[in-house]
Amino acid sequence: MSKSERPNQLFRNLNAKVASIPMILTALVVFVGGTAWTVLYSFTNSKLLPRLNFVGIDQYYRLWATPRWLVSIENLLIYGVISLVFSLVVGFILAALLDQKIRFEDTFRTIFLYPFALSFIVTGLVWQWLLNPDFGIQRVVRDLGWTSFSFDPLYNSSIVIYGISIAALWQGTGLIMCLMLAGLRGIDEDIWKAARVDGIPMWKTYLFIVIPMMRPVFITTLVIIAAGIVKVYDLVVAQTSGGPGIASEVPAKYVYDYMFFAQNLGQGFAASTMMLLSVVIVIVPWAYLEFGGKKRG
Amino acid sequence: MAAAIASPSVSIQDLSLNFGAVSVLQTLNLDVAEGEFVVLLGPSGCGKSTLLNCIAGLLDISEGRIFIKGKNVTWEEPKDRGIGMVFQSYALYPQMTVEKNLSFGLRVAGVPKDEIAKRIARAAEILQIGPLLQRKPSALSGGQRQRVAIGRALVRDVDVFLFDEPLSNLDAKLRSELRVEIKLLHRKLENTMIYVTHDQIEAMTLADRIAVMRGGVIQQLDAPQTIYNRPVNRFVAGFLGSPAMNFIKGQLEAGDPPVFKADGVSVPLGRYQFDGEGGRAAKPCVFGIRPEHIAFGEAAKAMPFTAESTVEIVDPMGSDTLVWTKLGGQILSFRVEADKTLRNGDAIRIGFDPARASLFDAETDSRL
Amino acid sequence: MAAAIASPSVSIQDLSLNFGAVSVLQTLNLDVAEGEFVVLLGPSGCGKSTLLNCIAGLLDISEGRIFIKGKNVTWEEPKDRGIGMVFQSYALYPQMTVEKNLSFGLRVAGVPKDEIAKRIARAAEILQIGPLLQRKPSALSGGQRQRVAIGRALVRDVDVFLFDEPLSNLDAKLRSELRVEIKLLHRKLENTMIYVTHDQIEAMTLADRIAVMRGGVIQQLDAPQTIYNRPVNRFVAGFLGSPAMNFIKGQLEAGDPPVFKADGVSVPLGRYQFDGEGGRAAKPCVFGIRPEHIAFGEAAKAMPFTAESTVEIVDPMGSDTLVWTKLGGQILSFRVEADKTLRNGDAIRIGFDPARASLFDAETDSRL
Amino acid sequence: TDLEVTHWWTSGGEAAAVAEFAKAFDATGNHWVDGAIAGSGGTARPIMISRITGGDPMGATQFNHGRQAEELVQAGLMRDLTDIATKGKWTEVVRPKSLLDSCTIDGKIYCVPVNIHSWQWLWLSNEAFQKAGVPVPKNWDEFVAAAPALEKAGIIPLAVGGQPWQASGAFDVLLAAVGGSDAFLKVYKEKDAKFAGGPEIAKVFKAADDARKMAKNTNVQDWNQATNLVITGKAGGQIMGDWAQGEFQVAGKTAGKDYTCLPGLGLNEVIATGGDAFYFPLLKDADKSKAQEVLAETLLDPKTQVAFNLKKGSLPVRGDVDLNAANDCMKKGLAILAKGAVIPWTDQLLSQDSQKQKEDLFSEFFAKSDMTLEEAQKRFADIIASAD
Amino acid sequence: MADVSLAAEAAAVRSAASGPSGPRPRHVLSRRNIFLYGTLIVVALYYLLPLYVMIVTSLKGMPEIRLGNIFSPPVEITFEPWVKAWSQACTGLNCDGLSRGFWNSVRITVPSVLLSIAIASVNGYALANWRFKGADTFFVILIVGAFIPYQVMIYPIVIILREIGIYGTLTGLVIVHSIFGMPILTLLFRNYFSSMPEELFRAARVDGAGFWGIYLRIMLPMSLPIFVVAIILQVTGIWNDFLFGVVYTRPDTYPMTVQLNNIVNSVQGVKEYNVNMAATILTGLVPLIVYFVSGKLFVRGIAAGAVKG
Ligand SMILES: Nc1ncnc2c1ncn2[C@@H]1O[C@H](COP(=O)(O)OP(=O)(O)OP(=O)(O)O)[C@@H](O)[C@H]1O
Ligand SMILES: Nc1ncnc2c1ncn2[C@@H]1O[C@H](COP(=O)(O)OP(=O)(O)OP(=O)(O)O)[C@@H](O)[C@H]1O
Ligand SMILES: [Mg+2]
Ligand SMILES: [Mg+2]
Repeated sequence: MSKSERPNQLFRNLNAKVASIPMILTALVVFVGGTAWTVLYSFTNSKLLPRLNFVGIDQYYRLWATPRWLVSIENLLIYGVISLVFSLVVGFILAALLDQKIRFEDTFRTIFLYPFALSFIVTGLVWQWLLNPDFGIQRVVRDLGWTSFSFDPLYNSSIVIYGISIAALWQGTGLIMCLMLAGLRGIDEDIWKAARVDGIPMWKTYLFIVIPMMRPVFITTLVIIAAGIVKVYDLVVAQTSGGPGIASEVPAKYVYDYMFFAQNLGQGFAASTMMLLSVVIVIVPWAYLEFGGKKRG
Repeated sequence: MAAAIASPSVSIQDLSLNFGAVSVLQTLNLDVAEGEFVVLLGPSGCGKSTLLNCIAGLLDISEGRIFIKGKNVTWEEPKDRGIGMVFQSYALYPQMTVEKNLSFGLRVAGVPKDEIAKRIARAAEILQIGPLLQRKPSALSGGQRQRVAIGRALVRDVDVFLFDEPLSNLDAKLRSELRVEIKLLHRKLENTMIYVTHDQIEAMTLADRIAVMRGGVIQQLDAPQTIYNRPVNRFVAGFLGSPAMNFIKGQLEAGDPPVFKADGVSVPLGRYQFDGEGGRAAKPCVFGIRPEHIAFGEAAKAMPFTAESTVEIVDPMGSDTLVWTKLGGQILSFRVEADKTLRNGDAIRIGFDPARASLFDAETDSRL
Repeated sequence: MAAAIASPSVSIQDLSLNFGAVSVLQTLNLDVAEGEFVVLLGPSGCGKSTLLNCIAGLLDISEGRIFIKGKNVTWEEPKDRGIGMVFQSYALYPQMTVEKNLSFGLRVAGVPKDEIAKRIARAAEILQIGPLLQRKPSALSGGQRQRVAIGRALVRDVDVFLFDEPLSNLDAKLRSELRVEIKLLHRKLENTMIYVTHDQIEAMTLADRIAVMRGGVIQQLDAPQTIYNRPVNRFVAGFLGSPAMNFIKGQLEAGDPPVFKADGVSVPLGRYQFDGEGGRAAKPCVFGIRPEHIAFGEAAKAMPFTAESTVEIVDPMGSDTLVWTKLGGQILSFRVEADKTLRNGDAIRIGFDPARASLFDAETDSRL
Repeated sequence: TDLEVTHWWTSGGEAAAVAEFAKAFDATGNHWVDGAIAGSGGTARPIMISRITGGDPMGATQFNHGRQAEELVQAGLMRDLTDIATKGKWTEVVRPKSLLDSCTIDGKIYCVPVNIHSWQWLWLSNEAFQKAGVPVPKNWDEFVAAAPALEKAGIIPLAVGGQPWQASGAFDVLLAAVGGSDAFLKVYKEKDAKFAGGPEIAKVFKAADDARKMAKNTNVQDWNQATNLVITGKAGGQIMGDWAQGEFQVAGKTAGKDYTCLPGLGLNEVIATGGDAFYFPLLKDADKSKAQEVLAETLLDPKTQVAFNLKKGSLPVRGDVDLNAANDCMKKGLAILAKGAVIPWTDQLLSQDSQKQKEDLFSEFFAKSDMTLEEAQKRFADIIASAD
Repeated sequence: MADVSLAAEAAAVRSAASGPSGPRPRHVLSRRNIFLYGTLIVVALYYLLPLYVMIVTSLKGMPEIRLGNIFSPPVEITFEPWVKAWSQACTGLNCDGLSRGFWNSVRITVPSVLLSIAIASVNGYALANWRFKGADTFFVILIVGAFIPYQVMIYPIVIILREIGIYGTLTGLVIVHSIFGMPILTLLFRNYFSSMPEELFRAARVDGAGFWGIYLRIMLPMSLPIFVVAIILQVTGIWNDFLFGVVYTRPDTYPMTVQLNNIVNSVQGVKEYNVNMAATILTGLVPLIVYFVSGKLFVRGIAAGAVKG
């Protein structure tokens, strides 16, 4: 009878647990540990080096009184919505087009993907040129005779964040497309057949059958895009350095600038704690719904 | 074969299909009349699903044409062919509930809400899936999934239904119930049905005509009783019927009446209906007789042909018992009622009416 | 239920399983003897596949214990349980050829190469999949996939085989061939088999014992003939047999002999074997008689009970014909040979032996 | 002995300048292992700091002298150079003295200043003014007056690139030029917030407003793109440090003929002594420590100084060297230096934190034409108030 | 038999009536194709425009760049910027261009990509198929970790590496890459594996395969497309990484991006745009080649036909 006891939970799926040790260590030591460390030091006035010299919530107080931080948050929201929507939509459409058993699929795929391989340090410069009203696209169009044409998104404070998104999409959608393509390739042929017999138009098949089936892929994509959005930095630096003025500043740049240029770690940590806090508030409940509970996601 | 149908609902002409080097269907012809129920029967891998897929327009054919309702649909999209289909692999939309699975095609077609609800309710009732409507396919058992797949075809209002083994995963009770439902449905809707099955009872009870296929070729297309009683060749004869037809190899001897001879037995064929005159010539042949056409004991005495034999094996099968014996040195089985008590080694008398037998050329395997 | 088996090969004790709120198996007990062949029968969705999955260790059970070969394997890994399994959904590895699919388990177990080749050759021969060995599952027909799935279990040398509807997608001919093969294999290997099927012939011919399930509970576990002839309740009676048993509602009247009465009919039950004494008390009950136990015409006259009736529907089914008539105002079907010519409206005489009938309490549905 | 030296001098001229150090150091029998990391200090500094705090320090490293390395010193990670300084009589040779002050913490010297970079220059395109038909201005005020003419000729009067440090630097230059050295020191050294919010500084903001208006059509980011506008005559002028001269040279322009340079904007001819310095992390290895000493001496060696600064385009930190090879503008600078008209630069006076806040403010100010002077000045005063 | 020929005759009569027959024709210029390829080509142009500018610029001399139109083709084609970028540009004193760090980059990228993908795919597999208590919690932490800006973690990681004593080594760097790749990759694999039919996993368990057996022999071959995506992500990320490469190693193992950064990022001094462009394209070539080669592994419908239902 004693054998009927559930065996020690620790040893069930032992292999899986052993295999997960790197993940567990990373999660606990690096992410939890690192985050705790960051949060702790955000209450200090650390400058160049982290020092435990507590100043309460001064850093936060200053943070929220800084116009640049407020602008950054606003920009992040705009940029986030734009790049989320467009990279998902464009990425998926491209993947769907490539999935039509077309010729030269490899070539097209590589073309859409190559920007991802190029460092943004320089491609940012190219986009800066292309969007420059004096010698970029605007000039070309004007030279063609349309003299009132105006297209200077990087040099106009009110739309600069949209301008930055143009290059962001150029660089990022290729990867999204690949992810989507991988997802599309996992779908059973018979489902397509069933939908064809049911008389469901192609786009509806994608929208109502295939996309929901690709839910896990979309979640992955969503997280990748969202993480990219929250961390966006290079893109802005390379194109506008946050300008004109502070019109295209973003939170990650604020963090970086204050940690390393301003040598005010405390302020940088406070800003990154705020970023993390908002991420946690959004992600944790969602992640538990998505990944916890049910047997299979 | 029946005469050509005047205005067939589905007409397949010289259809061929290859998967790369593998040729699956070969210049296949099939006419299905308006409102007819045709069952495709054939061994696993003979191309039944492939044929259905071709009719549905889901596979690009290599040659030939397909007409539905007199319209050449060879190059049409599946949705424009007016068909509904049940897939052997179900192909349910995994993320939709059962209800959504059923209603999706209708909603896309713009059928009004209450009409959809009505049709779903009806299908759910027929298929006994009412309580499952809100579940997703992954939370269903195999049979439940199959029923949903049938339901998805049923709710569609189309001229031609294609069913690929729709009942294979269901229990006998449900199967016979659904069989009746499908039959009734067919009577009511009067639509054309092409139905793949492995179950002979299904084939026999449902079909107006049965097409027996083998290796991508239709061997015989006829009414169930004809196929059962007058199979055109040995393959068809052997394929239908369970337990299978007994075959006894021997020699056809010309004469009046011609006689079938095998090791120690000679069966006069006066009552046998030959297929034309040519068949009467002497030649090696195979004599086929179904187990249920063999009488035993008292009943055997009344038969035109009788013989003595001994019981070799007794195989109870529930409602009846299969008894194995020998005739002409070759194995023979016949069916008796389950309560007849027979033992191995019992001496018995068997008999049959040669009119119910089938005679095949030993070389070409075709009916004599 | 049979007495506890001394050293069961598979023993399931108080097994319960829930999917969230849905309770699929409820305190289920099942002992399977060493080398026994147990068939699970039951309506679609009753939990047969779930039970197999629990035995295999693929689902975490909610309560209870599972022993295999006397060892508590409740928490063991599937691979440590010494089982082979055929899945209802085939579950072939899509990226491997048929051959690789078959050899995978053996290669994992480190069986020598030539031994693997031998076993595969044998399985391929039995299952007639020799020419398919180098194909991938996606290039196979439904039945071919199923055969590969069976082959994958066959090649393994294990004590317990779990088969989940292994023959459902095969044609009758192949099915009966494979049925024989499985039976032979079982005789030869003498391993324990637990086999889910919908096919009653399969169940009757293969099983040492049949477990009839319903809603996650085993209703009856007994030898096939017992289940068929003496079902413990109305569900089991109705579930087995095709065409299904006839049920006539009426009243049991005490007396010696007790009598069953329904609208205008009274059947003396002198020859009926009651389950204990309690059953003899007067109460509403249901009288069940199988179609094949109803005699007709001349034969009917010899029966202990006879009645006059008229033919309502005639349903030819190939080897026999099903005739529908009425008894006590309720529908009754019986089987006659296919060549008997009956027409709707014909007046006929039917009869049966009450000893072969089953009587159920109208309230509890259990056998009297 | 191998000694790894990290720095962020990677462009052509800078690298050539570093090569001079390396050559001199190698000549002492040691070996200079180059650890160049490009980008501004923002890229390089976290790397250097990580290396030092991660327990894998390099032999020597560049910082802007001033307050950047303060904490590393306080944490005891840097080497005290006082002995070497005393031996080399640095206090006497290094000029101006403020340079060494910034290396001194608690009376000990921790770094070796190697050059002086000054910000106070207005670079003007002679060609642009010719086109506009006005004479080349001699000071800021004339320049402002000439702006409308330039604009009419389709020329951007003042080029200010989009990077924040350019706007902020331009303001500081204006502060020293328009406000005067005292005002500059009062604001940045004494951090007198009240003064910063007061009327004198308001004048500076007025000038900054002029600059903002003149610069509003600049559509470039990088400072050298802005310089390029001046070189090609598309812009009238640019406020930029002495490193801009390199661009003119590469483009084959001659000072005086093609372009004009006005130190201190022609108003207040002072030079701010920003620049670079080398720090030496504390090493355990005795050999390397020895090599550090040698390197420190080499860096300040007169010959090395000349060779280095000529290539770098900056001014040497020693007064006792001979710089005949210097060009026009550089000589102007040297002369001012010799007069002692120097002020410390913001690097030395303000923490990086305050600097950054200032950058944010001025880049916003220059980009947003609707930001009022009052608001800008108020925020400026706030920054000064909280500055350290 | 007579009937058969009759039917055949009837068929022959009807087939004389014209109508489509045989395989569905594929019109090269069908509406669908025009739309499909049209869209693809237009989009491809948008993607290629910056590349065009980069290539054109990299083939011009500096004076031409200073004056000219960014779209105009080079008047005088020069490959000097390419040569310079590859073998002459200086990192401080070492003037051997990108070639200097190339092998370092390879030595960093190969093990980092392999290790990070190996760890993450195993994690994803364990999470999708072998769920154990608490696994989800760690996973959620990991996902949140994906949102932390790298820069914030620099110091804590320095401390950790210092404490284990692998600061400044290649091993340390490989571990750092694996750590930062882990959140996204684990998510990628977990979600992909969990969309695979569970029956396959069950069948393999019954077949006696253990944790690793199933992973290596069943899951891995079925998930080629997602491995391609992972490879694309990691090769690009690690090859182009600059921050970690320089913070966590020593100068003698600096990757080539350090040189790229040096060429591109000099704040004070002349910007050689042509060399910058050439250097960027050169640096991007390795990931590009990886994309193209691994793209072949995007096999169509791998799971098709595996399972019924
Ligand atoms: N994941 C699940 N969540 C909820 N319910 C489930 C799940 N899987 C199965 N079920 C339900 O459990 C019951 C038993 O399923 P099971 O697959 O064991 O049936 P079965 O007896 O094998 O039926 P069939 O003969 O149709 O294959 C069914 O009613 C099914 O709907
Ligand atoms: N994609 C493919 N490539 C090559 N051969 C294929 C492919 N699909 C099917 N086949 C082969 O074509 C033949 C016909 O297949 P089909 O699915 O039509 O058989 P079926 O009659 O439906 O059999 P079942 O009753 O077993 O479902 C089979 O022999 C099968 O192996
Ligand atoms: Mg099939
Ligand atoms: Mg099942």
